[in-house]
This record gives sequence, structure tokens and C-alpha cells, in this order.
Amino acid sequence: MTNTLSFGRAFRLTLLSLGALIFLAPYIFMISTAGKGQSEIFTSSLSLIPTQFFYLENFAKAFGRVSMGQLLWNGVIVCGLIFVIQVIIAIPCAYAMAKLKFGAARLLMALVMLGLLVPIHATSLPLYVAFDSAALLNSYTALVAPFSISVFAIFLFLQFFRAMPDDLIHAARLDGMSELGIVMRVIVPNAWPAITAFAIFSVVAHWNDLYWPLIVVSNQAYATPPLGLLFFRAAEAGDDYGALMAATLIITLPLVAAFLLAQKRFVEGITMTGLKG
Amino acid sequence: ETTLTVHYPMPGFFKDVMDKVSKKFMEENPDIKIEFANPSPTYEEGIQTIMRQAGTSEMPDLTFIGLNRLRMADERSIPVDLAPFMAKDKASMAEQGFSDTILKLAQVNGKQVGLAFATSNPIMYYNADLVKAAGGNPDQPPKTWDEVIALGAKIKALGNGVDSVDFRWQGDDWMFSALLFGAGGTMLSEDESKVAFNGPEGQKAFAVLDRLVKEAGMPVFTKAAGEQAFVAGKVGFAFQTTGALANTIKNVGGKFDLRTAEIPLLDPVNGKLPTGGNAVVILTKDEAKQDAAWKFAKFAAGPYGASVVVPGTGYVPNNELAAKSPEYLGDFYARNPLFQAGLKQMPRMIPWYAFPGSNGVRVTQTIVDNSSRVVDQSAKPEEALEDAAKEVKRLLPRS
Amino acid sequence: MADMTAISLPVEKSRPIVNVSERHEARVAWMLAAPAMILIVLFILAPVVAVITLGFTDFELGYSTFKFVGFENYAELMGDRTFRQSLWNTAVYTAIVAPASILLGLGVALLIESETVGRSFFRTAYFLPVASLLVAMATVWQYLLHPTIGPVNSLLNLIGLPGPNWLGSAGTVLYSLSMIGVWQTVGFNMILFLAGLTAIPRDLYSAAEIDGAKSPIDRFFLVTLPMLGPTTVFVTTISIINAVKVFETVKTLTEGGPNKASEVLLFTIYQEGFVYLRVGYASAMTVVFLAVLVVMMFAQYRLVDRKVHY
Amino acid sequence: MSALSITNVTKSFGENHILKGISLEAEAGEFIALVGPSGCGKSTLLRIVAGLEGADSGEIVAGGRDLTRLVAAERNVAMVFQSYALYPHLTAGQNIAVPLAMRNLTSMQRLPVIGSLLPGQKAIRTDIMRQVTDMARSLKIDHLLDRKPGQMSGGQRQRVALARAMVRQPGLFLMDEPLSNLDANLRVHARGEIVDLHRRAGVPTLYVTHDQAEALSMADRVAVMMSGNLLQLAAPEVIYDDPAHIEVAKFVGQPRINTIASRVDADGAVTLGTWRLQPHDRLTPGSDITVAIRSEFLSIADLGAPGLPAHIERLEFLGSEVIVYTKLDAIGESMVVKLAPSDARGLVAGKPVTIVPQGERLMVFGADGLRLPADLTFTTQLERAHG
Amino acid sequence: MSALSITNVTKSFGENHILKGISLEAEAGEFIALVGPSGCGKSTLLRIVAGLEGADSGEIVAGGRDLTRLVAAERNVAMVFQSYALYPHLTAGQNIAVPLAMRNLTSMQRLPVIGSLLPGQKAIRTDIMRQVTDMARSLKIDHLLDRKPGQMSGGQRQRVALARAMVRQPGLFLMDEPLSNLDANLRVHARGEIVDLHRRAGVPTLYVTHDQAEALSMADRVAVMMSGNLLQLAAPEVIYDDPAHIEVAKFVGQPRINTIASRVDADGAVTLGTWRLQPHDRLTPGSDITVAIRSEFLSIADLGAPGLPAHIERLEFLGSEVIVYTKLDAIGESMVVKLAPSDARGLVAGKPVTIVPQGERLMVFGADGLRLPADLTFTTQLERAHG
Ligand SMILES: Nc1ncnc2c1ncn2[C@@H]1O[C@H](COP(=O)(O)OP(=O)(O)OP(=O)(O)O)[C@@H](O)[C@H]1O
Ligand SMILES: Nc1ncnc2c1ncn2[C@@H]1O[C@H](COP(=O)(O)OP(=O)(O)OP(=O)(O)O)[C@@H](O)[C@H]1O
Ligand SMILES: [Mg+2]
Ligand SMILES: [Mg+2]
Repeated sequence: MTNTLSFGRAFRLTLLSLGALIFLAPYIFMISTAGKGQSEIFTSSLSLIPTQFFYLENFAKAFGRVSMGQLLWNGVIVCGLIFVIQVIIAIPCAYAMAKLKFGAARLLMALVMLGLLVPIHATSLPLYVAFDSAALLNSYTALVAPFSISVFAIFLFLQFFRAMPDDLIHAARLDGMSELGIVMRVIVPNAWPAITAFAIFSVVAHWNDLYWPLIVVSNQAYATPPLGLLFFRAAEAGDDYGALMAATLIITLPLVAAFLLAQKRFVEGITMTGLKG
Repeated sequence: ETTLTVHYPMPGFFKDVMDKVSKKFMEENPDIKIEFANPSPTYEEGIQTIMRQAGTSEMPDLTFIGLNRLRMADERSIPVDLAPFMAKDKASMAEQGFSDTILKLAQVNGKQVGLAFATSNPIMYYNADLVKAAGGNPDQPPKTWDEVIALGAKIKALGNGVDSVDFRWQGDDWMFSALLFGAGGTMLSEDESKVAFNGPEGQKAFAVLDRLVKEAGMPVFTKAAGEQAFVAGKVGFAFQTTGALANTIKNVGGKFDLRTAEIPLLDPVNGKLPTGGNAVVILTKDEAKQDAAWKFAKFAAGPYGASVVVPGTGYVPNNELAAKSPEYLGDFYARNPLFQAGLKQMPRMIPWYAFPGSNGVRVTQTIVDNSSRVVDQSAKPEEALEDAAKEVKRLLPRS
Repeated sequence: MADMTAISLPVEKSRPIVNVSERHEARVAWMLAAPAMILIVLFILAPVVAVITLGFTDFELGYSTFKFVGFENYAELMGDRTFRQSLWNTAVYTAIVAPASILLGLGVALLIESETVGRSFFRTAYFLPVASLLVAMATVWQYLLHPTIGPVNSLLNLIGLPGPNWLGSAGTVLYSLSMIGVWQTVGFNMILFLAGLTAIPRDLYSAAEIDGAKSPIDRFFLVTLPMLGPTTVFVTTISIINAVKVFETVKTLTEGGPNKASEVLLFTIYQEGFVYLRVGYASAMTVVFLAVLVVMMFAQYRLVDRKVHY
Repeated sequence: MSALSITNVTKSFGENHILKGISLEAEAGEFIALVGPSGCGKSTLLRIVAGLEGADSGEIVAGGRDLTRLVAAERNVAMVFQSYALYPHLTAGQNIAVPLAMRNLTSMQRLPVIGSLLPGQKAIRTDIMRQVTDMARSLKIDHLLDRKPGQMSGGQRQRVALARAMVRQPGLFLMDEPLSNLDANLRVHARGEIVDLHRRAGVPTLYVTHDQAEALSMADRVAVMMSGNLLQLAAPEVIYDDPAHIEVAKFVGQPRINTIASRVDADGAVTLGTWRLQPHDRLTPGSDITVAIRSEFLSIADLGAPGLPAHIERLEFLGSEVIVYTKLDAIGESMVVKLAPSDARGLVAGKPVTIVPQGERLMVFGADGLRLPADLTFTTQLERAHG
Repeated sequence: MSALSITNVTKSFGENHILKGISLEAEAGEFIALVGPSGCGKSTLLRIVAGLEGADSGEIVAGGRDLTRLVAAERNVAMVFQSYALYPHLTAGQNIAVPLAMRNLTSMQRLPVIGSLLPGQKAIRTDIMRQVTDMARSLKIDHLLDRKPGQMSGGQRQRVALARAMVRQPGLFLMDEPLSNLDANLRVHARGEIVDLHRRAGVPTLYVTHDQAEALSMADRVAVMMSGNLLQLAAPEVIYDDPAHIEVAKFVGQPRINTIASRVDADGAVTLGTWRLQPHDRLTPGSDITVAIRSEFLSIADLGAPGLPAHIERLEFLGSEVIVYTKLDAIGESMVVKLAPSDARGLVAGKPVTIVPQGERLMVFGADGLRLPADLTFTTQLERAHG
């Protein structure tokens, strides 16, 4: 209640700060590396601040070596499409599973579980063959379609929707809403925290995904940001670390910005105060 | 006008090279346009991509395949046989420096499946400062493994977190081959029916590895860790590909006096060294395109290509003309003594052996795993070698 | 008596109301779920069926033909030491990463929520690992955990502890990877918990305070934890699944080494299928992997789920 | 044909049989109050009628339509939930507007942004806003239209819930304790609004309440439910003055009706302590009966007056009346007497008095709880029992 | 020193000043009923006293401890929430046991699994269970102890919430409409239980209710709040018979008190339609006043009798009484009369009658709403106004 620095609070802050430091350590190193000349990166003594600032050079390399703009734009398109479709598909399904009685719910649950477990690595081959025979490789469709269904989203929303009071849905039915109307007007506005959390996960996952784009994209016009990173890596011979880190920062930055924008949403309490009991 | 789609791996490494080569090629051949497909991060993923795309419309016209994967590609009839093109071009081939030794690197069972594009061999990098500090003479680098081990032990004794040796045994069997071939051994018997690497040569090879750990105190590094420690100036000797040279030079900067030397051979007379790198391979079955593709392949693997690859990477020239002619690399080696070690070893280069059969690749992993048992001292070298041999025997095609 | 029931005419029972509304409900539910179901079938089930089919073949990448070999792949799997090893490693990895990341995720979420200053900063700090690009992070971790020049070991040396060879030694590599796994997933779980916390009615905390739950710990056990039940089940399920599916870190950091000490299931499958190109065999592995997990997860889910919903 | 007919509805939750066959008919425009002890199944019945819960068996027909086959959204009923069930993310005004928007706007027009660009919706929206404001004003919540439920008091939320139901023109009104959180004045006021609306709309209304004043004053008929059965469905006066069942008599009326268990004497008379009552008609001798009389039909006289001697136990002041708790000296039974404060002057706890019942107001119920015929009422008032 | 003293508490939500300085003192064991219109801030005041909401200013002292700086858990108050606030994941029994477990078990013993292995907790748990069962029995929910809130009816939930508060021995009881969802009998019964408990515990109690019968019958003193102020705090009889403010008079009593706005004549008398009232004492001539009289102090006589001529507008039957709504012929003001059903016989809507007020029951309030001195009551009853 009070804002004084009690012992407990000091302890809490220390704990949080220490943890944050540990979690950020790799990033600190990354930012420091992005500003170092190549020979300065691996030394026997640890110094975070570059002796000579190479930020300009490294970022210039990052922008010069690949068409960063194009990559980022592709990333935005692909992630945007994926997210929107996932949500549109998953929310009604999760609602049906959470709040409606129907025979296939259990089967669906099994399918969702299966979907959660199946790694894309295992199914990429059949999917690739299918996309190839449909002549859809090298297109946004190929990048987006396999992720149009997110069982993770279904599973996540399912948990949240269940917690919503039945009376709310009943009231909506009596007010004349169709089930789809209920989803849009009652469920979604009250599930913002879950939807935002999912948005973050979805965008992050697909923004950073390297595996699938590598498989379906051979035309560089459709390359997504991580594909751009490849141009700074040379597994066999050692990477160009400074430029790699600079490029990574450029690619990660939009995510951080998006996260900062989104985070208010998923901690904004939607208390079920319309209800009693 | 013909458009060729070219796929290549490791863009971080090859992008500049490819851009340069293709630019020059297009200047010389205005009727051929080169387009690059999305590159693959590693050789491994490169070949996966090609195999997936084989037969589909996505398949590029040319690609660059790791030398040790040519056999596998050929077993799947992916590369186009280059013999007919070479026959047509016989005269100019020799003239352009495609010697038999070089051509052999990209042959599988006598079939020319590609042209070696960038080739490397294993060399010894060393930190002259540490060598000096340990009482060695940097100008007289060790010539035998015994010397390496002795000097390594002294370097290790310097303390302060300094390590003696980083031997790049991880990832594949290339560096094991370096020891084995260097001792004059072979992986399999002549007819490829029996395991041969567990012979005396192999035993010597594993013994070296064992002694590096036992006597010189070589730590268990991951690939990246070894590289990072070396460029940080914390390792005396590093044994790995010449391909890493350019980058190592950049990473070391002025931190210490970096030198290179030929890798010691267990059999200095008959010892051979495996060739790393890749070969350009024609994939397109479209005859119209094939001619253009051949032109490009020849150009890339030719002297001009080599003259671009070598300085940018550290690879050794895959083309004799390039190495000698002043028009190409000329005085490059004089100016860049660090690059000479690889060049000097060129006569010893033999193909990186690829195992037959569907388990060919897995055999490599078996050898790596058993090498690691020696390095982390969880098994005696003889034991590990025998295990490796047994396992590999099991994995070879039963004939 | 028996006779009487036999001859008595069926009494017309008044129609149950249930069926109608339930049938309608079911119909609507089907409609709402249909797009998802179709897509699941298309992009998950069908490929899985393909994988299962491939598991009975000797298909190898690059060859255009294959033949059916029955259960040969499965027979081979029985004796595959690598598979067993990676099964064990995966289990160990999961046993470390799942609980640790759940507990830490929950702890961090609670700490951040109860704090008034710097919330945005802390949330972002703990979230960043989730957004990290592993290809780049791998390099960083290699360096941080470097046995000799790495900052982690330097710090350990400062306080007089010997620094282990984190990624290099067979004894520690799995734990190091687990640590990185935890680092990556705590933020993920934190977000889920933060979202879950919003759904708890404030009134319950009021009631708890009135009921004499003096310490935050009391309130946590009385209100937060039970009310987070569904979220926790979700997070647990997802954490386990994600831990079992560990792949990228192994691939980029250790390649399963040294000597298979960090060989995990998905890596083994990948290795078999894409590096050794034995897709048929890899498919059989995948099938076993899936079968075990689906049964396990579904059982767990049904069991726990019933408990947490009220 | 009745406007609403509920036939033989049953419902169980697991082992608990909540509704054991409820049947009920309502005329067009009839207002039926549903009363009964807490947990007797009133809300459940309402929810079944609304189609929110499936009955185990039974039928519901309204306005000639068999609702049984319709889902909730199609039944066109308006309902006030006991738990309010307001949409937490909408303001009070938006909450009230929902049913109107649902009916009057097309689904295109309802879309968030695009919707507001479509032609024709402007006028409709204005009209909706007008109706919402009117309704809010009549329930005195017009100053709260911009608040979300979380920012309102309990009674305010309840009124929003009520407004949301009342703003529509449904085929059926269902109200589950819509006024329980309102203060007396507001309650009276809201009552008036509901009755008005009901009269204008002319649709059957089922109204659950715990407030007897509400049930008796608003309803055309009152339905008394108890442990899963409908005990009596009749006009308020009948329920109060002429209950068909002892439970109904006990349930309705404050303070609770006074009851004395007794047995019919051999001669058909009934002995109450020191007094014998002689009924008009004969009662079956030896049968168990219960005699009941409401507290307002008792009066208190000084000790010695003809009547039942008793002691005052305590007094309760209720503003316009005083409740006197007494105990009969002879049989130790409690008797509660309701008096005007003026009549209660001078009464104090412990004082011995005489209780004087109005004989024609005595009711007799049989062992099965059912009322014995009305002509049984006693004419021979309070004869002193002989011996 | 008083057991609870609330001093000058203020609270605003944004622009809305909800509490404008509430001060209130309660003796040890005093039962104070808090009444007031919906939304006047009763719940808010309770939440502030409980420490669940911070006041903008003001002090709260209970049992000699300054609560203002303590968090809710340390204030040792028991509260029944208007919204129940039951733990949805716990059964009714577990819900009720929570406060006992919190107090009697150590935090180790409360741990889920380990706790049940620790020594000594067994006996405590048994004791808790006994207390829970006793309390549940007294509120008639003992058969529900194993149900979760989601499986209970509204009234049942409310009783669980009540039981949870009553099972403790706090320093202060706060109850926010704890009986609003109960039927009359249960409510009377629960009322009795609360009063009993209160008497045993002997701690101050603040009790919010909308039910005037509850407020008047249970409370030692009644506090009437209105628009953020405490208008009157006094014994029930005083509140009812002797309200200090016109709003209090209007708020308490059902039906609402009859009021007629008027102005004092030059001679200090008051003209009500065709009648002139002569007060004992002088009123300031020309000042605006309101004359008020409760409906039970009016009676209806036949047309022509001395009194105010009026027409009957409608009748409302309430079981033990009948409410007659009339309109005065002379000034068009409404007058509501409460009669016993027997006195109302023969009355029908539209009938012209005479209304006879009991003069000594008339109250006069000034323009500021405050009661004018009691000795102002009229002795000269209803003189026909001249001219
Ligand atoms: N969070 C809030 N934000 C803004 N206004 C609020 C908030 N909470 C309550 N109010 C307002 O404060 C006033 C007092 O609310 P409170 O709940 O104390 O009323 P109350 O007297 O308990 O009413 P009721 O009898 O209806 O329960 C109400 O007008 C309400 O609208
Ligand atoms: N989901 C459920 N599972 C089991 N029992 C239930 C469930 N819902 C309600 N009940 C029980 O059914 C009975 C009837 O509940 P209902 O809500 O209809 O009562 P009510 O008459 O509305 O009571 P109140 O006046 O207290 O609101 C109650 O005894 C309740 O405990
Ligand atoms: Mg109910
Ligand atoms: Mg309130």
C-alpha cells in the first residue's frame, strides 16, 4: 500500500534486478559486441565497452549486405497474416470447446494435443511435397499457410474461456447474440490478456523462425529476417560477429518495441465485476 | 538469353565471392544471367535443400556441394556427369589449369560429378607470442607431433588460463582423416569392403589425439569455443582448415603474432591430407541450360574464381593456373605469408573420403563420437578405435 | 412381474428438452470448430499420416522410389543405442527445464506484479530471451560459457570456484543446455502467468485479507495458486511439450556432442532424417516419439484438468 | 390458450432432484411471482424456461410456439439474472443497448468501424440511445451510463441489469430477484416501473422474489415452490388468506404464521391448552392436525380476559408496528402477535397477558399438510376446556 | 472510549465525491445498521473500515488501535461482501474454514501436503471442522458443505459468505447486505443468528441493509447515509418517530412518509388545502416548510367527516395490511394511508373519502430539510381554513 522501501520490498527489488541482469547478460554482451571491431571481440579480458566504436561500421554492414528493409517488410507481412488468421481460426474453435457441448470436443482435444506435440521438423517433408505439387513454393502462402492453424492458440484460449462465467454467455444469448456474435462481442473483449499474450508468442515465433522459410523460400524476394542473418554466418570459418550482432539487434528491435506496446494489454485486469457470487 | 539459378551454402562466407564471380562472368557472357537462390546456412543444409528440390521446379541449375557429400549426391543421381562437356573442352581445360589431381577431388568412382571450387586442407595455426613465452622459436614451428606435444605442454605450463592445443576433431571426420591420411592410412580397404582405419596408422592417429590431451593438456573444446579461445590468444596451437584463415586473421587483429605452418604428418614421406571445400555441380537436366551452366561452372572453378576465393577465405587455389599465374594470384602469396602453409601442402591433397552406402554419413558421426571419447579421456584410444571400427563395420553395406 | 413389464405398452414420456438445445449447440460448435478442424487435418493430421506411412518404408531423401519394409524400422529402433540415449537425455532435460521454468516464470510474474516501479523494464528484461534469435544467441552463449575466456567462469574464478567446461564436457553439457533452456522459457511462462493473474477477481484478495491471510504467501496459496490452476495446467503442459521438443539449442550449440551426451530426441530424428537422409527410419522414430507423448499428455491433461476447474 | 405453459418440467443435478415436475400456465399479460425458500429451484426453473439449461423432461410453450425446440437466442425472452451478468467490458449504457442493437441493427451495421459508416444506422443508433436513456432515467441510473460495471455499487449494477432486460420487447419476461439490492424507496419505485412496463408490454412475466411485499403487491398470481414442487398457484389474497398447504401458510406472511400441532378429540373438538375449540363441521376424531393463525389476528388483553394466558418474551419494534413474542402458559408454544405501536404501549418482556385470537381466522391443516375444508372454521370461540 | 470510531472519512472516485466526511462512534457490542439509498457509499465506507480501500482522509480507531495504518489482514475484522466473494475452488465447508485455518494453524501447518503431516494440526483441524459444521447448521447449509459455490443457489452462496464471517471472533463485524437473497423466513432466522452471535461476541458491528425491518429490529442505532453524508445516527425508534431530517423521514418507513410542501402564514399557522393547522409555538411567518405524516397515522373516514377530502386512487394488498393511495381534493397532493385489511373493506378506487390525520403525529421540516423543534407539533387539529 505504502510506497516506502520496506525490507521485503528491497529484497524483492534486489531479486528482480539480479534476475534481470542474468537474463539480460547475453544481450548486454550482444550490444557490446555490435560495437566492436572484429579483433576486439574475443579477448582474454572481459570489457563491455568497445575501445573503438565500430557501431557505425557494423550497422552499415548489416544494412549493406542484405536488403534489410525488404526482409523486415516480409517479416511484418508474414507475421501479421499468420497472427490474424490464427486468431480468427482458433478463437471460435476454442470457444466451442470451452463453452459448448459437442461430441467432437474430446476428439478435438486429442487433435490439439497431437498438434502441440508434432514438431514442424517431422512434418516439413510431406508439407514441402504438398506445397510443391500445388506450385505454392516461394510465396507468402507457403510461408503462412502451415501456421494458419495454431493448436497452441486453441489450447491457450480454451483455458481462458473456461474461466469466463457462464452467466455472461447466457445473458448474451438472451440478448439475441448468435454464438459467433458472442465470440466477437463478449469473449474477445474479455480475453484481451490472453490474445495479447498469444500475439506476442505468435509474432515472436514466426518472426524468428528460420526453419520453415529456409525450406519453402528459395527466392530471396520472400526471405524473412532470420534468413538475412545467414549472410553474417559462416559456420565453418567463424562468423563476422560484430555485423552478426548488429543485424540481430536490428531484427530483434521491432519485437521489443511490439512487446513494450503490447505488455500493458495483458496485465490490464479484466475483473469479472459484472457478476455477483 | 539464359538465366541460371545458382544455389550455394554458407553465405556469410561465400556471398562476396559469389557476387564477384558472377558479376565478372556476366560481363564476359552477356547472354547468360546469373540469379542466386536463397543460400543455405551450412553444407549440410545445402545438400538437404537440393535433395528436397531435386526433380521439382524449385531445383536450381547449379549448386555447390561439400566434397564429402558428392558421393551421396551421385548415388542419388543428382549431379550431371561432366565428362561429355570436358571431352568437348579438352584443350581449354588443361590450359585453364584443371589438372588431374584437382579434377580427381570432385570425382566419384571415376565419374566427374563436379569441379572443385573452393578447396582447403588442414594446417597448423599458432600463437607466436605464446610459443616464444614457452621457450620455443616461432620461426621454427614444430614439424612433428612430438614437438607439438612437447611445446604444447610448455605452453600449458605458462598458466594464466592458457591452453596448449585446439585440435578441431568435432563435427566431422575431416581432422581425423588428416591424422590418418597423414600417417599414410586409409579409411577402408581398396575394394571398400573392409574397415582399414583401425590399422596401425589409425592407432597412431588416435594415439596422437590421446597424447595431446594427456601430455599437452588439450582441453575439451567445442568448435566455437576452441576458435574463440585461440583468437583471444589463449591457445598455443590450433589445427584446422585453411578456410578459417581469413576470418582468423580478422579476429586476431593485432592481439598477438599469428603464424601458420604445415600440419605435422605422422608419415612425412607418404602422408596425405584430406581436401575440404566444395565443388560446383550442375543440376539442370535442361540441355539448353546445361551449356551455360557448364560455362559458369568452368568459370567459377577456373583461375578467376580461385583468385577471388583464396584471398577472401583462406582456401587454397583449386586451380594450378591461378596459383602460378601472375595474372591471378601472382604475388599474393609473397605478400601474405600466412596463406602459404596451405599452398605448400597442395601436393598432398587427396579427396576427402566418403563412405559408401546409405549409412555413409552416419559413419562420420561414429568416428567423431569415438574421437570425443578419447579427448574427454572416457576411453582408451585403442578401445575407442576398436569400437569405432566395429560400429562402422556394421554400418557398411553388406556385400 | 416380468410378464407385466413385457406386455405393458411403452409409456409416452414427455420429450426431453435437452436434446434440442444440445443438438443445436452441437451444430453451432461444429460450425465454429470446422475451420480449425479442417486446417488441423490439412496441416497436422495429414502430414502425420504421411509420416506414419513413411515409417514403414525405407525411403531416403534424394531417391524418388522407396519400398515398404513393414516393421523393419521399428525393429531396428528397438536396438538403437542412440535413440535410447537421446530418450534418456530428453527426459533429463525435460525434468530440469519444465519445473524450473514454470516455478521461475511464476515467481517472476508474481514479483513483478507486486512491484510498483520498473514493471515494464522487468517484464521486458525477462521476456527478451523469448524473442532472441538463437542463431545469434548461440554464439553469445558459446562465449559466455567458454571454459577459459568465458565471463561466467571468470566470475566463478573470482569467488574461488573452478569453472566447469559447460558445453564441452559430457558431464555438464546437458545441464548447461538445460540452463539455457530455462533462460529461454522463463519469460514465456511469465507472460502466460501474467495474463492468468488478470483473470483473478480482486474481490477474492479482499476476502483473503479479511480472512486473515496476512502474508503474501498465505494469499498466494489461498487465492493465487488455485485461481491460476487452469493457467498452471496450461503452462505445465506447454512447458513439458516444449522441453521435449528441444532442438535448436542442441543443433546450434553442441550438435548432440560430445559423444552423444547432449543427443536429444528431436535432434536424433533430424539427424537421421536430414543428415543421414534416412527418412523412413526417422519417421518411425517420430511415430514412437509422438505415440508416447500423445498418450502421456492426454492422460495427464484429463487427469489434472478435472481438478482445476470449478 | 394460455400465453405460457410449462408442463411437467423435471430437473436433477446428479442425485439431487431439484424440480420434480413443475407445471404452470400463465395468461397473456399475467404477472406471476415465483416464491419459495432459498435453493428450492426458482432460478433453475427460470433458466430452463429461458433455454439456458436443459430440463430432464417436460415442455414449454409460449405464445403458441413450442419453445422446447428453440434455443435461448430464439426464444425471445428477456431475463434479469440473479448474478446480474453484466458485460464487464461495456459501460452501463452499452450494456443496456446490447439487446436493442442486436435486434435493430444488421450484423453489418454492428461491426465496429465499418458499421458506423453504413447508411441508415445513424438514425437507428440515435433511436437506441434515446431508448436507453429513457430506460436509465426511469430507473434512476442515467448519471451512470458511462461507467463500467466495476465502478458501480451493487444496487446500481442490479438496476443496469434490470434496464437491459426491460428495454426490449420480448415475448416473455423472466426476472430473478431483480430488486434485492435496492433500498425500499427505490424498490417501490422500480416495482412501479416494472408493473407499468409489464402492463404496456402485455407479455407474461415470471418474477422470482424473496420480498413478500413484492410478490403480493405486484403479482396477478403467486406461485409457491417448495422442495421441487409447486405447492400453490393463486391470487395473492388467496395465498395469504386461504393457503392450501401448511407450508404455504408458513412461508408467506411476516412474522411467520403461528402454528400449534394438535389432535382432534373424540368428539371432534380441538383442545388448545386450556381452551377447547368447536369446529362447524366434524373433524375425524383422533387425527393429527395443525391449527394456524396469523399474528395480526391475535390481540393482547390484560391477564384475566377471556383468551389464552401467556407471558411476553420480547418485543421487536418495526416502525409502524411492534412484534410481540409470547409463550403460551398452558402448552409452552410460542405465539407471535403483531400490534400497532399504540396498542403495544405498556407491554414489557416478562409480563403475563392474555392472547385473544379471532376465531374465524383460525385455519386447520391435516397431517399431510393440506388445508382442511374452509367451512371447518370455528364458530365456537375459545371455550374454556372443561377439566 | 468508544470501541470503534470513524473520524471524518472522505473518499472520491475521480470527480465523484462519494464520502464527504463521515464520522461515527460505536460502543463495544453496539450494533449499527447503515442504511441509505443505493450508491450512497455504504459499501465503500465498509471497505474503507476493513482496509480494503484507502480513504482520502480520515481516521479509523477500533479497540484503542489506530487501524488507519494497518493493512486489512491485520485489522481483525470479519466482513460479508455484497458480492459474496467466495473462493470458487473451495467447497462451502472449506470456504467457511478459511478464516479459522488462517488464525489457528501456523503457516507450515497450512501447507497443502506437508502441512497435514505436521504434529498437532490434527486436533486443530478437527476443532475447525466442528466449528464449521456448527455454524453451517445454524444457517441451514450443513447439507451443502461439500458443494462448490458454482453448484449453489444465490441464497445458499450468501449464507456461506455469512457463515464465513460469523465463524470467526473478530474485533469488528462488517456486513454488507448479508441477507438480501434470502426468503423471509430464512431471513428472520438468520437475523436471529446474527443478533445472537453479536451479543455473544460483544464487538461492534456495522451492518448495511436495504431492509428496513432488519435495520429497525436488529440495530441498537441506525445510521442513515445520503449523498456522502451521515444524516442521522440514532436509535431505531428515534429514526422512525423522530427523524432529524426530511430525507431520513422519507427514507425510512414503508410506504414512504406523506409530505406536503407549504408555507407558514403570516399568523404562524399552516394552511393545508382547506384546513388550517395551528402550531403550539410560532413558526417564522413566510418560511417554506414541509409537513409530513406517516401513512399509519392517517385513517379513512366517510366523506363529510372532519378531515381532508380526498379520492382513492388505488389499493395495494400486502397480506396483513392494505395500502390506500389517495389524492387530496384541495391541493392535488398524494396521500398514502396504511390500513388493516378489515378497515379497508368497502374501499374501492375512485371513491371519495375523508382522510383523518392524527395531529400530534405531524412533523414539520424547514427549508434546509432539518426538523423544526418537536414542541412545534400541532395541538389544534385540523381546523377548517376560513375563507
Ligand atoms: N471503482 C469505482 N470507480 C468509480 N466510481 C465508483 C467505484 N466504485 C464505486 N463507485 C461509485 O461510488 C458510489 C458508492 O458506491 P458503493 O458501492 O459504496 O454504494 P452502496 O452504498 O454500497 O450502494 P448499494 O446499496 O447499491 O450497494 C456509487 O455511486 C458508485 O457508482
Ligand atoms: N450446478 C449445480 N450442481 C449441483 N447442484 C446445483 C447446481 N446448481 C444449483 N444446484 C442446486 O439446485 C438447487 C436449486 O438452485 P436454484 O439456484 O434454482 O435455487 P433458487 O431457488 O434460485 O435459490 P435462491 O433463492 O437461493 O437463489 C439448489 O439447492 C442448488 O444447491
Ligand atoms: Mg436463485
Ligand atoms: Mg453496496
